[in-house]
Amino acid sequence: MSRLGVFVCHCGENIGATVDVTEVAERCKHMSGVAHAEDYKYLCSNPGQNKIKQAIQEHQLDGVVVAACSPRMHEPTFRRAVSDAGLNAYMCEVANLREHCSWVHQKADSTTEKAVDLVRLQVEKVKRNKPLDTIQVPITRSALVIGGGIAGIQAALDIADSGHKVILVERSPALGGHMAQLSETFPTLDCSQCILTPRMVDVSRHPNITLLTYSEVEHVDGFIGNFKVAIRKRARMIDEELCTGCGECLQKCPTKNVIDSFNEGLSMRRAIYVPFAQAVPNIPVIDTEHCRRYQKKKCDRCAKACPTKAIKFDQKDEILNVEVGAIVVATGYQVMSTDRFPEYGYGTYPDVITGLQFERYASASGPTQGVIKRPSDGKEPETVVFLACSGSRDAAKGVKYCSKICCMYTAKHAMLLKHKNHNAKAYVFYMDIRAAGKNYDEFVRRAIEEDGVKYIRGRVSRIYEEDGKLIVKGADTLLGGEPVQIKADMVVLASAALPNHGQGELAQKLHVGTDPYGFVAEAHPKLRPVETTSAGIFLAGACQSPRDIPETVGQASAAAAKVTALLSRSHLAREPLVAEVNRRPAPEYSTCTGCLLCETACPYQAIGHEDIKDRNGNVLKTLAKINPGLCQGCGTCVSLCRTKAIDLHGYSNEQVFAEIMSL
Amino acid sequence: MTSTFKLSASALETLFAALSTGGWRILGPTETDGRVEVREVKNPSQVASQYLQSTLSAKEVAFPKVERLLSYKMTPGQVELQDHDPELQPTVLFGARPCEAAGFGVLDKVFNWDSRDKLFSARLRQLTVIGLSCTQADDACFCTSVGGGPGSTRGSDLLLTPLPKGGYLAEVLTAKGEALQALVPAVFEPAEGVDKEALLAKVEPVFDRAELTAKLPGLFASELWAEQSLRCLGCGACAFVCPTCACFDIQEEADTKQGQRLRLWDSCGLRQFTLHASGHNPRNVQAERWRQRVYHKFSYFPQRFGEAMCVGCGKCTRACPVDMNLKEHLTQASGA
Amino acid sequence: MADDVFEPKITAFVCNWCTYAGADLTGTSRLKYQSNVRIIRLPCTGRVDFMLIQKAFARGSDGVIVSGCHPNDCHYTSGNYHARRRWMVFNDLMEFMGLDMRRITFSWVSAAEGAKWATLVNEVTDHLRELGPYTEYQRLLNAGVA
Amino acid sequence: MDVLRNKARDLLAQGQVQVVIGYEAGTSGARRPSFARSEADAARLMWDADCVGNLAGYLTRPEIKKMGKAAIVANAATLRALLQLTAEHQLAEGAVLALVVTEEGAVLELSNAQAVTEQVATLPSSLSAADREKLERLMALSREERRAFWEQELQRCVKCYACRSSCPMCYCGSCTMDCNRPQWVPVASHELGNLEYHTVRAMHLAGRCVQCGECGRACPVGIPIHLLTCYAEESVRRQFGQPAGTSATLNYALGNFRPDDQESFIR
Repeated sequence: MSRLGVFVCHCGENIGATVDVTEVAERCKHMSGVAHAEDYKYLCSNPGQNKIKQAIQEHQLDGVVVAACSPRMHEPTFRRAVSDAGLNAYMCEVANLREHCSWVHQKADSTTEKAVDLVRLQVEKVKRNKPLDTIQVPITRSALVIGGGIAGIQAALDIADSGHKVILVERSPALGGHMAQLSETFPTLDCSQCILTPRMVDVSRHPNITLLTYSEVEHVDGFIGNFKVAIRKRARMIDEELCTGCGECLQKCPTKNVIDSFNEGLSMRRAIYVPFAQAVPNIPVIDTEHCRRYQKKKCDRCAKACPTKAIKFDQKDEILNVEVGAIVVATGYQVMSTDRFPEYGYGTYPDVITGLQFERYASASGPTQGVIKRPSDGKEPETVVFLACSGSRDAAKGVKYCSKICCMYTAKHAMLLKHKNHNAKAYVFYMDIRAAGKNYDEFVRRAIEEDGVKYIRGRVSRIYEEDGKLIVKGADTLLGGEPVQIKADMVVLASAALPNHGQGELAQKLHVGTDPYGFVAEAHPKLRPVETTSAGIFLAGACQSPRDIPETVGQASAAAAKVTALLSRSHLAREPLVAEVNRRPAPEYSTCTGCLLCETACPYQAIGHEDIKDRNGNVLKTLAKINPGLCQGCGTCVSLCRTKAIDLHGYSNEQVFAEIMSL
Repeated sequence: MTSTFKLSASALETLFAALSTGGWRILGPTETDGRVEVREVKNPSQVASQYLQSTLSAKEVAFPKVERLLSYKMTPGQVELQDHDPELQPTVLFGARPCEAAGFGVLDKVFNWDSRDKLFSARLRQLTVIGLSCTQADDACFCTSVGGGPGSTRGSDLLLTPLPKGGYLAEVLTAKGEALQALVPAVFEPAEGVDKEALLAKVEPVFDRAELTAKLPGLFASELWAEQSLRCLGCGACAFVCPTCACFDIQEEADTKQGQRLRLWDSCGLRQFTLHASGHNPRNVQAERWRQRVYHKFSYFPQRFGEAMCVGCGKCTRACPVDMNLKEHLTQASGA
Repeated sequence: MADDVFEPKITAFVCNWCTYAGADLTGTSRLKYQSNVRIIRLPCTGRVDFMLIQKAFARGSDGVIVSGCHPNDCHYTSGNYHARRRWMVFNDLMEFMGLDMRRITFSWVSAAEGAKWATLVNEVTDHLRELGPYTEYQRLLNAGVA
Repeated sequence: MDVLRNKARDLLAQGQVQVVIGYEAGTSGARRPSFARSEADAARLMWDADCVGNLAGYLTRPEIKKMGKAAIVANAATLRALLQLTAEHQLAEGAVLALVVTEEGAVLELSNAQAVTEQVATLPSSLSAADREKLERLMALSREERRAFWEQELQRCVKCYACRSSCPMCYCGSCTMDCNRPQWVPVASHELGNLEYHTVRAMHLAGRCVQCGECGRACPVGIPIHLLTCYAEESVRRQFGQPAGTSATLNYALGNFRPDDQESFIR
């Protein structure tokens, strides 16, 4: 027979005004197994918690039901109190009398009746609770960072600085991500490369960081503290040890017409290339899809030119198997390309470009050395129209969300144009100006007031070409929808930021959730913004949703802090609310039949199998086995199991059954 | 006390009408979709005419498949306990085959060998059995090997034997039978010179029950049982259709406020029947469970009560999904 | 509750992360709904064995609500998808067995849908009140016991 | 038939198998399971249109497993059950030799899952025309009529578990019905206990039932319970397109999902 204590909270007037709390406590005294029941004004307060602790001692209670606010609020508080009093923390359940009763019903007998029912439910449950111990999972004290943009760089540096080993995997041949492509950054207009390059160099020199560029995550197994990751290190065809980065090979390559993606297609590169001058690592890559050696089976000019014989044409992809305790996803974003906009010519007008392309023109290291030119004829444009919200906030044709960074960079672009060509005219079509952030609004005001950028509130309905000009037709909604027509030399689309290509596949490999747009989902939008739905996997930067550099860096440091906290211990304590396969005496061993139908149902691949063997090693029975480190306690396997061999601690069959039976 | 009469074909109508008027419940074999079941009937036309055996036995009448023994209610501080005392109606079981009728006697021995089983006895007390002799039999039948016969009077209060030209030969066998006769004395016409034996089905004895009983202790370790039971599925069909199987389980169905204790049919053929809480099962394989079934019926029970716990009705054989033929298996054992 | 109005008994099986939290939000938002429902908290709709629904009816529930995270929003990434499949078959089988499926409401209520929860409970309660007690099932509870 | 007997005799004589599970003449005129372990036993084996029982259930029994390697005279249902049992890790791949008697009277030896899979692929639908018609007739009824039908039928159940015992997929050593902590389903065969039992059984066979109808044949009181499991399996096939008993690789519809599974009842 249990000796349970029931503690009913008034929560001031919150529960007390609607539910007859004293009556509830009185009724609880008569429930079978209840040894003590009382009510109190605020149980979550220190005196309230002390009352619980005292009662546990005084009445030798072996289980506690706290009838108060939602367990999502104070369950940990009360479990701690119970544990302080010497009971197992999991011998405590919370009946939700506030959110599920007093706040949602009128004062009535039926409401008090419901409160009694809700307590009885938990009384019956807690009778079947079992003391549980936290699960200790050993931790591999190193981390993997996926993505070598500013988010990944910052996260890797912070983790490495705290003394843990980091493997930084970048898909492209060099670090830097989109930030390396940018010209100057808002709101300070400092040069992006100038502030980024030192960070990239720090990464390459950091003794705790293993940098794997031109590499991708192939497969992920395991769980928090114990991930096993296979990384495909793609063949660069260059021996990284031998290469000195002298660049001799680059000059000799006869293939010069490969579209340069770093320059957003605005220039051409060779088949052997370094993405940009300051690239880290400064080691070229042979693009075998375009290299004559691979396409036509001849040419070895680069190899001949190489003074250190670093070029290895027969290099193969390598699979590196690494073990890490934590993973940071920092895979960034991509922008919606111009061909997604039918009304702007479906990408057929060369002078309609994206913001990122504009960045490359404006960049001193870009294809035009910082002179803004237009793609069609290389002339410097006099009139440039910037279209904010190209594809963003457009449920019909684009994406529903605000891409967040466009307002600011559009102002910056217009400003840069004016700075580089004082006579140029800059027009910005916008829906709203979203410039919340330190010095952001000031920045936009500066563009308008000091640099004379013309802001027109309205959307552009159509762009077409006429006499070498782009005719931009729109309406000024501030002037009552008056039609506006601008003859422009160039149009820059602040096109929507999208999840990076390949992110869906990566999310699947990592078993992390994504939102409906495909961005990586955070564990909680407010309270756990840098954690994913999978324990031990964190996120940073625009892979979560579009964001600017300061926010990205801040978040990367936050993720790094989470990782550091995780890796600072040798073992991880996890909530023991996990599923387990039962054991029975021989000859049954378990009611599990080993059908393993549960295996595919587990969202975490936590179910494997084990053999029960006799002394001579003969297999007597094969059972499903649940890895408590991987199991997250969803219970999907439990409800699937025909022999009821799997049960879930904290929500066991007996507990749930008793709850139903108490109604 | 046997006295023999003749009943005309229409006499049953009169009897049924009188029973209904007298507040009796009449149960009889009915046939729907080829399935013969014992159900409540109002007049003889509802009774199945040409049938060999009902699938389930009539034992339900005295030993229901689910029966409440007691119930209780819990209120703060106390438990209110209530013995189950069903309101029983005087009942006539019409058309019980002689083997089935004999079954009640076997059950009575089990339920009442020392302390009397209140519920079973109460139900039996209310029961009057009108037996119906068999004019046909099938391969599964072996009543004559276990002390019965197609016209056996054992267990019947009134036994009817169909006459070739309609009507019945009626044997009033007990006081309960006499009470029936007293209800409609006019329809009981004198009968003389009817050769009952000639009217009955022929069921040849296939083994000697006493010899078998004597032999079984020596066969306990025989491979025979494992051989016979290889195809046995381990279900409870044989026991649940059996007129003499009396094993039951007691289950409590309860919640936080109330509960009831139920008596349910059980079967030694089921693995769980002997499963201990420790996980040990003294009858761990089907061979042992099959042997138990045979031994209980033909060794242990006869040693104790002097007769087999089997009436040779063959229901188990007919019900078995894999043709575990009791007659065949017993014949084998006799010859072993 | 007036004596002459039938008050249905409703059992709700909800997941901890969406519907339970959504029902919390109903409370925090002080939205009112009828008090007939009793919530049983489970980690995930994936944990909802169809036998739980069966048992709720066996306990005399007039209606059952099963609710969890919207597709794609499962805290455990796919528990609700598994649950959905199970319900699809269960629903179909129950139809075939002639059970009254108006008595079971499956729904997705997110942690942000406090108002939806209130509306859902009110609608289900009103509907069940209209349907009356689930006598068809409750008759079974003592049927077949001699 | 002689071809089968000879084949069985040879297999036993050469020690390729230690038991041939097949059919023999029963006492009631029907066929019953037979276990030939010697050359003499092989002469009892039979094959004809009456060999309808699904024998695959015997393969998972400890008594039979102890005998050694088994060959099984397999009709279509037995073959399907073989595949499903292999998929559910109850039979090791290649552990059983399936003997299929062709219409021409020849005996095919199917020694591995692939051979069985290919053979099954040539077979017509697993749901018999008669059962399909029964399902359709029931579905054409009103809900209340269906309820009345099943209520009438299920109240007759005595919970002898012949259905469970005869089902090749009910191999679980400890069934949900045997679970008493908690007692999910009442042990009693009262109406609630029966309804719950048969619902659970049908749900547990959804996506696993090979539609052999063995449970319906086994029922001593003649309840067409196989219609429940057959329907549950049909429901899975219709909604998810994953038929049981067609592959030795596990493809359990209720252990999988598609994000775009289409339902019409979730609010």
